[in-house]
Amino acid sequence: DGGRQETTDNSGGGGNAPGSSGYTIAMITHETPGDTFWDKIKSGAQQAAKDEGVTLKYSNDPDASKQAVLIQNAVDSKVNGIATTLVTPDALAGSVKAATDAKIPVVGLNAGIDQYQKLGALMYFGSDETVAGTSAGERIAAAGAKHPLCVIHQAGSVSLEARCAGAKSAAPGTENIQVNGADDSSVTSTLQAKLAQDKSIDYIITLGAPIALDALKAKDAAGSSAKVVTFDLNAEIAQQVQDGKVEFSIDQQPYVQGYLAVSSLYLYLKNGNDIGGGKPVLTGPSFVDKTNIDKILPFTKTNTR
Amino acid sequence: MTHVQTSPPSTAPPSDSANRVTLGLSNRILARPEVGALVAAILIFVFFLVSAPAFRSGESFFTVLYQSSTIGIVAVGVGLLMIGGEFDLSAGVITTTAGLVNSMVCWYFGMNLWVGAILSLVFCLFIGFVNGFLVMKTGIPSFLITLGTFFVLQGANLGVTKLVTGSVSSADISQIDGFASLQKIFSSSFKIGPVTVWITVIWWILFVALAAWILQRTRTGNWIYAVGGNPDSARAVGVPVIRTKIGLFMTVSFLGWFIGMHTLYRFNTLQAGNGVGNEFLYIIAAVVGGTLLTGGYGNAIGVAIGAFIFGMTSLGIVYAGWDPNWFKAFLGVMLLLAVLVNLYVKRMSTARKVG
Amino acid sequence: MTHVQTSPPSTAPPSDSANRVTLGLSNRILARPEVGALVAAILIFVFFLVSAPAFRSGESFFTVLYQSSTIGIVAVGVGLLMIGGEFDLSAGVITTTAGLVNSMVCWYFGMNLWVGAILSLVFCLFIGFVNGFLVMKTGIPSFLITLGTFFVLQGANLGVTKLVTGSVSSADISQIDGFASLQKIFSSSFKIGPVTVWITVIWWILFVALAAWILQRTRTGNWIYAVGGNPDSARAVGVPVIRTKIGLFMTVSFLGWFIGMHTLYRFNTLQAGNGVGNEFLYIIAAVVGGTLLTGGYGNAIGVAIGAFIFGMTSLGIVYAGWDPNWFKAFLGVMLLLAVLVNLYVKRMSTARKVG
Amino acid sequence: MTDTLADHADAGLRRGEPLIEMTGIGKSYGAIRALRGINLRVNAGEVTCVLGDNGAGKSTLIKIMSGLHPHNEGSLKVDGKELTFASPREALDHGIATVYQDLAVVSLMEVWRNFFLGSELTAGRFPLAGMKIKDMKRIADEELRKMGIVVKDINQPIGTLSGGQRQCVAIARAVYFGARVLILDEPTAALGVKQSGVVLKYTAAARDAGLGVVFITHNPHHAYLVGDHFIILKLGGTALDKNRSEVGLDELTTQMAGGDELTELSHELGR
Amino acid sequence: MTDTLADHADAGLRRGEPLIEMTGIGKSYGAIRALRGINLRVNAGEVTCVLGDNGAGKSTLIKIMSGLHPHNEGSLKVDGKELTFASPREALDHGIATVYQDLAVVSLMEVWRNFFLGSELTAGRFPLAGMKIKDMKRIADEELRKMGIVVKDINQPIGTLSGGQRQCVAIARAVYFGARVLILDEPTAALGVKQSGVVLKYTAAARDAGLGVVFITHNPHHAYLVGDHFIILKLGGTALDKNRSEVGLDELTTQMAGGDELTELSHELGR
Ligand SMILES: Nc1ncnc2c1ncn2[C@@H]1O[C@H](COP(=O)(O)OP(=O)(O)OP(=O)(O)O)[C@@H](O)[C@H]1O
Ligand SMILES: Nc1ncnc2c1ncn2[C@@H]1O[C@H](COP(=O)(O)OP(=O)(O)OP(=O)(O)O)[C@@H](O)[C@H]1O
Ligand SMILES: [Mg+2]
Ligand SMILES: [Mg+2]
Repeated sequence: DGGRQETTDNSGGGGNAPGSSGYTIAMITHETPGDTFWDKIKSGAQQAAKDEGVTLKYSNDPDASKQAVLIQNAVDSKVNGIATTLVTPDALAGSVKAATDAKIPVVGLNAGIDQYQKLGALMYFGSDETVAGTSAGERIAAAGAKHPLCVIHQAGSVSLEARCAGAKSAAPGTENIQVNGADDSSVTSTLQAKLAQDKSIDYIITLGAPIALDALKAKDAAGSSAKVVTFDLNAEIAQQVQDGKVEFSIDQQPYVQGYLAVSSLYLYLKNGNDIGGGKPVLTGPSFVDKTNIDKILPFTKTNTR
Repeated sequence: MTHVQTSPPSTAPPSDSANRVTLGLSNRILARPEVGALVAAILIFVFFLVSAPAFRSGESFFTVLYQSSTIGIVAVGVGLLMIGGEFDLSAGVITTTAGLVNSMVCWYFGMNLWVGAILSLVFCLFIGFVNGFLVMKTGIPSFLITLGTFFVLQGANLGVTKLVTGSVSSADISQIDGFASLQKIFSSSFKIGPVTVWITVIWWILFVALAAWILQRTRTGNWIYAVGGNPDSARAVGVPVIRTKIGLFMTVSFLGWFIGMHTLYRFNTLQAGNGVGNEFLYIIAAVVGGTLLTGGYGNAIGVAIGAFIFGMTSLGIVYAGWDPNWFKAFLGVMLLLAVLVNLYVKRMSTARKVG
Repeated sequence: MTHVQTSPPSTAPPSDSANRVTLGLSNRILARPEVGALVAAILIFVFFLVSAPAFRSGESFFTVLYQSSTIGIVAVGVGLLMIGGEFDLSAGVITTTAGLVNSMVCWYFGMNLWVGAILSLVFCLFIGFVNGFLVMKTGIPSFLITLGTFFVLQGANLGVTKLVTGSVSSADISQIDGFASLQKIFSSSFKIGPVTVWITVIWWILFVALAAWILQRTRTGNWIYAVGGNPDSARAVGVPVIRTKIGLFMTVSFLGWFIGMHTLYRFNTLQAGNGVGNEFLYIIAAVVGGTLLTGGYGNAIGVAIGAFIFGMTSLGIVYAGWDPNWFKAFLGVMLLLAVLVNLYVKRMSTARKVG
Repeated sequence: MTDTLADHADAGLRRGEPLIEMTGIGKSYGAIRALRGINLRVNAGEVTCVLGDNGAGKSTLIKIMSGLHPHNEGSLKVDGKELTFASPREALDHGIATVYQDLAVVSLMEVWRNFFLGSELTAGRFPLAGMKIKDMKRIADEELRKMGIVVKDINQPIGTLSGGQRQCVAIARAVYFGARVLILDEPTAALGVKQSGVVLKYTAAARDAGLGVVFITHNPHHAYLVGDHFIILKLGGTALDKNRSEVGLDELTTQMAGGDELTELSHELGR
Repeated sequence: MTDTLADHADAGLRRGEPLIEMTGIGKSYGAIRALRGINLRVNAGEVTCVLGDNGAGKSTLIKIMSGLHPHNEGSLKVDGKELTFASPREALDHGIATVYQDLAVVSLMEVWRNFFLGSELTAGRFPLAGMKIKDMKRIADEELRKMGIVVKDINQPIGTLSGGQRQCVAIARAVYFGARVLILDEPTAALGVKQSGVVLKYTAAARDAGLGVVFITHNPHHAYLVGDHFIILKLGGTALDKNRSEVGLDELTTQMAGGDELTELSHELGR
């Protein structure tokens, strides 16, 4: 039956004792706690820390000013390196400067591709939210989308808005909607209401894997024939992609972002390496659809894709 | 004992006092605490009927009802608790805790889901008991105690889920034994013509009816009003204040468990971070429905109408297709209007003079 | 008038009552409302000193102070308001509104930032006034009125920012005239040795001192306690209840504006969705610091200590490097402990008998 | 009402038997010592009057008897068994009903609900069993009428009644539910002459029905009309403790007033 | 205290001049009509006693005079000018101070803060000006001692005082701040004999200092000791309205009690 499979844990691999390399690295993100996407960034970072014997200090706050204080925290703690998301580059500039002034190397991840160099970060790992949104928009527009619905599950979030803006730039008929991402029932009935209000909606773009599942339910309940596409992956969505219920998922490979951010700092500290050679390292967007899902599906079960 | 005077005291029982007035039927109806909320609900309903064409269908109405029921079921408990003079800020996360406990215990140990559901119920009741017990024993306001529980549960939801499943969402349980029967109870739906009726709506009506009965017609209801209105006086005349209040906390966590079961069996997996923020929706529903924040006054039907107003407004805005950026602003204005109408009706009912 | 008896009534003024007791110094200190919170703060401080090596530096201490000051400044106002018997749920979003108004007006119309700052101040005071006015005139609980304002401001922040800038964050204002001087006032910092001291910490101390003075030593303070403790009685003896309460709402929005200015001039841009949720941090700080949720009791220094406890706990967990998944759980436990210690100290102070 | 008294009185009461015995009772509120070394007996079929200045500790004394506050010192025997009441519920279960000075009513609740609060009439013992609402309303109305009080609407919140009307509800309730001991803390303070008379008659009727009555008042006339035993408290201690036979109205008045009396006062005021 | 009265009394008061005149005053609470057609004059240097059953409307009447509730019908003239008080503050500004039956104290606040609430002594008119706390504590303590009340600690929350002690604080406050009219709603209800005597003396002293006094009581003896004019209310209307010269203590008592009196009662009770 559907319970836990007694698998040997192959995601962890061997790994070193934490701190055996002598380095402490702080990772600071704008995660809203409990999001599967961020959980994968964290997993990647933890795996890298394990592989390289680094002590990892992870902290997060969605509020830019509090994130700035967390960076200050890391500086106070005299860590050896800092990896941070730069979703609100202007707001974080001061704290990043405090870090570089204290001779702590900083790398950017996930967001801030345009500004990371200006802020003084050494390297960058991630995709660009607007670019990701645009490529999603392009792809559905090419498939004939006239009136897509972009679902924002956290009001006022800069990165979510950027994705929708990108989609709209490629598919001009795109309309936004706000839902309460912390309540699946509410997401479902809100989408259901929207689909009933506007029957011309032909695509639903969700910005997180769990929301895509709710969108599928809403679509069924409303009797709509809209197609669902989503950002990010998890095991259930991968399954839906395989089953053809979800057209495709745009994966920016969060696990890689986390892993590389920590590894790059380790290599920089240990060996002076500069990954990307002064250019950002793009981890996405990569499309997961029927063509490649079979390869990817197993990895989603280990929480690494 | 033969000395007992059996004649009434010499002051003859006075007849009806001269300035005693009897209220007409219309006034007696208007004076009921839920009528204000009802009038507000009707106004908002008509408003959306006019301004949102998509709102004018049975399907839409039942979608609204479903949405209201998922808030309304817990709100009934929260309303009772607030009438009893206490808050529960952990009512939102406990729904997620309930689902997670059930889902993870069964997934991890390969148990039947029924066992997990019952374990989860016991656990939730225990949390409610702890809330109530701490509030009563320490004298610390419930706002603080349950804020603590809220944080602890929120953290534990995440931490434990991550430990058990390796990710921050629970595993799909739809293949585990017992799923079908539990889904029947907690999250099935049936069709009446084109309209889908969720079973939560039925449950909601049942819980509201039960709560209304308890409040108006039973001794327990009397005690709830008393412990909320004036706990010292209630204690002085022999009301078991501690028992009543702990019972109320446990009622809230029972209903939280119920909605947790619904969410779990409707969506099969749960995000460990969910549920946060809903505690305020429950409080909003209760207060919009005429419950006094300071306790001692309110009514189960009012709370149900409050939940309905909230559900209707939040979906009505979507049905009307208004700019989503302004969503919250519309919601705020609607809530204020609902409360103002409620107040206006109440004023009318006491100011109007009969005879 | 010559009839006036000038001798005191024949009952001779009694001497000190026989069972009158004088409290010793230690008891008088223990009885002060902020001492419990202080003891809790010290315990938590020592705890983190022991368990988080990174916590043991001047830099860390001042980062904690900075973090506490950004909560603490608004919390002072919220504390006063709560002593005065009301809530303000819009205190969190108004900080963002304040910054957005300043930033967008100046950016859009190319004005000097000083003009924008003053416009923003006027606007915030107006919001505070509207909150207070509606609460007093309609008799609807402030929880509901300010919940409405909260939603409206939250929606308007987003809607207007989208309209004006086309995105959900405001434009960078650091090149507009007046930036340097305003930044000096609201968000400069200076170094003492290796330690960075933010000016908000100084402002915080000033505001707390002012609030403490007002509460303990001025007529206004007396009125604040009275309108919170028993508004009917206060009104009956001639306290201007309406004026006092409206003033308190305006104080909160003034301090919200102040922190909004700090955020704007420290970070140059603002996200329209920020600030949501902070209203509860203010309330938590006030209540942990010994303010009564039902009004009429509390103290400015206690509120400051409450904010400090919150800031210290939330950063201390980070300094200690504990699993962030459990962050909220740790926070919850710490808060409960703080409140329990506070309570224990208070019990000690009243139970101990002298002489 | 007086018939009610007889109906509800415990049939096993024998005149003169001690119902409550306090020995060396003391009570402190934090640093404030409100009572010390109080000895008091409440006998069946007798009225014990407790008199004394404001703040002397009278209310504190009766709060101990009715289970509202536990005592710190001394022993409390009820029906010969030593105990400390954990709650007013326990006292009520011993048939001890009290009218508190600060009344113990819940302002927002209806008059009839207040009347039966804590002792509701239910159709069964099942927690969800309905209350006999019609009966409760009728009884509450009847009992109030017997005291000469007609509230405009038995369904109105008790907070909208006048001070004296609320007092009457509290008294009527205690009389109705008091089976063995009736404790009245300044019951006549807020009452008109007519209502005061009614309360005094009730007190007498309760005594005649065999109940033990504790009656607190500032009015020596009222006290002397019904009292069998008099105790005067002063600053938390006993200043006088005598039977009716040992003390006259004059001595009582002098003791209470410390020499002043109305007649004297009237000279002083020059009327 | 009596010296205080003279100190604080408005020097321009002339005995017999009307301070408050009510004509045809009526008041309804929602559907309940608590007062109708009341005529009443409060003259300088006279005590007007308002008597009546529980619920007759006495408190409602004085709440109109003191600005707590506006009246619905009739006219209210203060110093010859017709007005409706918008708030108790306005009444206080006209020198009208009131002791309310439900006291109007803030339980959580210290005794001295309650004493001066609404009329604080400040070092200046600036809103942040400090209060003269030492003076305020001293005065509050002195004024209470003059009434024979020693609170254990002037800094203790007033909620921890006994009922009578709280009453005394409210009375002392009104006497201290009342410059032209003093309104007392059942001031002696919760008081001991000694304290009642003190309050009656204050009433007389206020009258002698030229203040207009309105005195509500259920005790005809108390009323007759100080009253110059008597009004009996019944079910919201006036049942008797006479000067002292036109009515004797007996008639007053009979009217109030509806025939019952203590002596009669004492026969009935068989003592
Ligand atoms: N909860 C309390 N906390 C502290 N002190 C208290 C408390 N209750 C009463 N006291 C004090 O105990 C003393 C006795 O109070 P009590 O109420 O018993 O007096 P009383 O004799 O009933 O007076 P009265 O005739 O005015 O009602 C008073 O000095 C009072 O201030
Ligand atoms: N706020 C209110 N709402 C409704 N009815 C009220 C209110 N206040 C008083 N009443 C009613 O008005 C009538 C007069 O009340 P009031 O308090 O003036 O009586 P009173 O003469 O002072 O009585 P007592 O001697 O018992 O104090 C009563 O019937 C009372 O129930
Ligand atoms: Mg007493
Ligand atoms: Mg009255």
